[in-house]
Amino acid sequence: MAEITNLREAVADLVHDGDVVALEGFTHLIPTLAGHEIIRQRRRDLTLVRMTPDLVYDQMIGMGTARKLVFSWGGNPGVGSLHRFRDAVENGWPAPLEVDEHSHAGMANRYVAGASHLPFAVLRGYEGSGLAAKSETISTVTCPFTGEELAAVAALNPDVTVIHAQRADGDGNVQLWGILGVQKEAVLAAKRVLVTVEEIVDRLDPRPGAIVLPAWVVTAVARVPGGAHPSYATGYSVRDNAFYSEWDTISRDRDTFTAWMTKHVLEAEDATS
Amino acid sequence: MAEITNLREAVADLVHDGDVVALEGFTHLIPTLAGHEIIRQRRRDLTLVRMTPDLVYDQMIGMGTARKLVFSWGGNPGVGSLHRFRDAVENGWPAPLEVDEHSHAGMANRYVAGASHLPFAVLRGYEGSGLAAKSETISTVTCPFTGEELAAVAALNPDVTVIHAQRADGDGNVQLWGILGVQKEAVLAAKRVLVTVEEIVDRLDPRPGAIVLPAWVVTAVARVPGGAHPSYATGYSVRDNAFYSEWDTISRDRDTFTAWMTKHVLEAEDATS
Amino acid sequence: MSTSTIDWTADEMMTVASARALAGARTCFVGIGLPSRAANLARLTDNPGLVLIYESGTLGAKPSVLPLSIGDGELADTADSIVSVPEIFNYWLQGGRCDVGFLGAAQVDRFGNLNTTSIARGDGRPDLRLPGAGGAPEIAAHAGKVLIVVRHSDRVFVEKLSFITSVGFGTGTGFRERLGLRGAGPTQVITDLGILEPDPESRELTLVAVHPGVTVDRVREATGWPLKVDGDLATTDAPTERELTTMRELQARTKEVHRART
Amino acid sequence: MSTSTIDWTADEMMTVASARALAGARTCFVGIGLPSRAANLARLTDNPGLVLIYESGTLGAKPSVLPLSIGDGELADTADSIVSVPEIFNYWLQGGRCDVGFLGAAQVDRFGNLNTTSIARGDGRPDLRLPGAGGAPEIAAHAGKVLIVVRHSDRVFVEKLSFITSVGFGTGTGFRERLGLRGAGPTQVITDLGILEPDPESRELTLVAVHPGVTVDRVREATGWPLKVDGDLATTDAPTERELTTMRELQARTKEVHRART
Repeated sequence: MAEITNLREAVADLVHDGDVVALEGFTHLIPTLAGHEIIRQRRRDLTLVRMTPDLVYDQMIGMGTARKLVFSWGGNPGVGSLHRFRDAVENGWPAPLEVDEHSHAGMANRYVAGASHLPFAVLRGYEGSGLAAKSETISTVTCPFTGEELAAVAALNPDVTVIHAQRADGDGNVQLWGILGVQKEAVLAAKRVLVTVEEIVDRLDPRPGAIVLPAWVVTAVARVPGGAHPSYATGYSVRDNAFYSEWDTISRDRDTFTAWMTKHVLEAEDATS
Repeated sequence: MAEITNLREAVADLVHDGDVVALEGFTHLIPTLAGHEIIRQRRRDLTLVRMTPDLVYDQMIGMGTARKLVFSWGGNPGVGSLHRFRDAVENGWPAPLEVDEHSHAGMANRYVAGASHLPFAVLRGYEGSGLAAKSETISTVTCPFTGEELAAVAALNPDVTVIHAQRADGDGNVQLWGILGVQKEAVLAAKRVLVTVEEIVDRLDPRPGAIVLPAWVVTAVARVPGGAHPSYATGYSVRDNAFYSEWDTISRDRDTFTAWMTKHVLEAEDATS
Repeated sequence: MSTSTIDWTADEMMTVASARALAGARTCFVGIGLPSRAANLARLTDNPGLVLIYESGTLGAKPSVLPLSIGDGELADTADSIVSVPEIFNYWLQGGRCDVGFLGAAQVDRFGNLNTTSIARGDGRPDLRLPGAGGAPEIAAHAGKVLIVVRHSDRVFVEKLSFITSVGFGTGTGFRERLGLRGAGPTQVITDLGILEPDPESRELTLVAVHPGVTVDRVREATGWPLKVDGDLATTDAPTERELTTMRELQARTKEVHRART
Repeated sequence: MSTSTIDWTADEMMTVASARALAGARTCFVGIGLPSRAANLARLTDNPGLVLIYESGTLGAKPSVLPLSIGDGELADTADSIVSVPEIFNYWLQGGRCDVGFLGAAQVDRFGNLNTTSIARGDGRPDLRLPGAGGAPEIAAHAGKVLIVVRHSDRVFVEKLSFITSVGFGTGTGFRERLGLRGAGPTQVITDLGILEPDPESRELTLVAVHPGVTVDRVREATGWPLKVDGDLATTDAPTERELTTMRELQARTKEVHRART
């Protein structure tokens, strides 16, 4: 059953140096503050996994948390580049960043295979794309019925998956709604699961479009209101589009970035502990 | 876009002799009255597909509608045997019935492959079971990453899928909730789709646990209140458990069965046209 | 346990023993019928936190009456979450989220293999057609362990299955390992006469307990192969009053609700 | 069409031409940015029934303002249905439910292949890192047809891609057929200068229309390979007043809402 704890202890317990860590959330419900706590606790050599690495991964990469990135689209949505990600890949700053690069369809199916305890998933994908030749987690498989050749992608099973959700109850059952992305698969594929939530309630009232992740597939729940900012939590906040634009300026320069991170992350109180 | 029509015309248009037809519904929302209309219209040589053939398939088989059954569990839930199914398999009455027999996991994944436009699906299944040797739609595939051998099942793509749902709007968007079974997959795997509904409403209010099938994946919608009986439609009816028990008596004997079907199906008015 | 002063039937003893076998389990993938009755009794007695998973996609169902089908409204209405049938099999069963799989069967052999497909009747008569596999082959393979509950007779406990629908220990030692199966296989077969467990070495089902009043000879007569008996043969504790009362109330509620609804 | 008497920009012409290209389409799998702007303009003008599908899982989104990200709340709030990301790619895109895929790109070659991964800069400088593939490789493969919208320059329209992220017509005739791709591939590339279409035989992108006031030479200068020009070169109809007004109102609403929210 899920333990109700605080973010600092949850990260200390569940995220270790060298782990394969997925902070998932497709534009919506991105667990930003959990990423900040991982930075504050100076985790190193993480393999960061995520379909759409955005600001929080730019921050983690720029702060030297990651050794490798497994992803399918790494940009600042609606704005442009992730400058820290680019700097790491192009110039090895602050450290070289290995990449394993996929399409969205490939990444999504890698999580599906992981959640299904299968070693791989089959899709029609990567046809004619240069991606297949670049990745050891893309291969092919032949249909035993038709003889067709299809793409195969290796299962993803993170050591830890972290997601942000709207609510949990006191037992640690988690409820989320709105755009759900690949969170359920990322949770069920993981060995350990940390969920940050906007609030903890007595009872999870049924809601249209909501799913419930039972407490027994969640390792720890921490209350972190606003934990998705500048992403959002439907019913609690709206996307801070202005901050996504500002990030372009903050992150473009190494010193500006470092100063901002020092002030806003390293020296920030963990509001939740 | 879905055409709003009546059951008689929909079956006349969409279900043809020799078709592969799936009437899906996992205990809940079984499209019984659509099956009766198929019987009344004297369709022949159908390949009937369904995870859990129950009373309506017993009726269709007993009335000589089917040439073949593709399934994973063919019983009267909570009661016992399907006598018409057994009589067809054991004694060839009223006609021999070919079977392609799977496990639930295999059937579910066959629909998933069909909905995904893949020729097959991978699962860990049928290990040590005699089923694999009996079916041409079960094979194996080797993981290109780990070398593990896994089960493969051939995709299912029915000519027609028929489901029963709670509601549709005037455009033919369909809403269903409660136990959803494999209906979404069966719909998306099919070439043509008929949905019978309890009611047609102006607007599909969001509801907890509900999914919406957009009108553009549905061929025809027909209003058939009570169309799932003796199965049920959450929010509209409860399961008629007594009828499931009665069916055991009705169906045990060929003559009793035929008399019942003549009176209650062949000579019944199509209440919906 | 305080033994009940009231009478009980062999079927009741079987259900009580089955419910007890779920002590400590967190999640149970439940078949309809006897398994569902036992799992709900466990939830209402010693294992209130037991999560029931039905193949209709209901996670954490807490029915107040026994469902007659695997997809009764009662299961959906009381579930923590309802997921699709592909999801329940792929993410939750195959994904390794079910500690216990609870199955019935028409035939069981000495290695806990199950037949629910067809039974040879001989004399040129056609095979008797059974409902088929349902979820059982993958429950038998993937659940952390498997419990089997069946009424004891030599028509059920047979020397050789007419068909292997779901695998137990196959041909014995090492069989599951060679197939790479994740789950531990059938750890107990609970009947109306006693309890069988696989021998740790040979994996052959062995009588480890008889229910009160049942003799070993009676169990042997009802078993279609020469049944091995454990050296430390136990006698099952009789149902307690609480177990009996809870079970009977559950069944009375079930009967009443199902009568009222139809 | 009645030509507008008000001025318009090349970017506006591009968006209007892109929206017109969606006439008759039922479902469109939409990339964020220029494709999303054009698809929403189509929905607000000539194709009100157009179903917009975003890779965040929103089916039938009807945003009143343009989303800034692929997963804005506005898309979820106005969708007919929200499905998971695995589902949107497996059942809806790969399943063949998207008539049109609408893409942008950093580089396009003469066969409509797209690069969104990285760009070689030469001089020993490291490759310029782009965001990557996202949904594009499978949109390019599976959508019934693909529309591409990009601003025209010889940095975009290049002789040779630094990397093939998403395939158009590969090396030309027969390439898609050999790969067994379901979709027809890029049927139009719409830019701020004109419209290119694949030659029916060679599949090489050919200039079939220039926007009002644009010369062929100007398009050639902005294209990194010797551009072929169709014998029946057309001139695009200028934006109508309705198209311009609708687009500008949409953008004004967008600006206002996004300012108000932050």
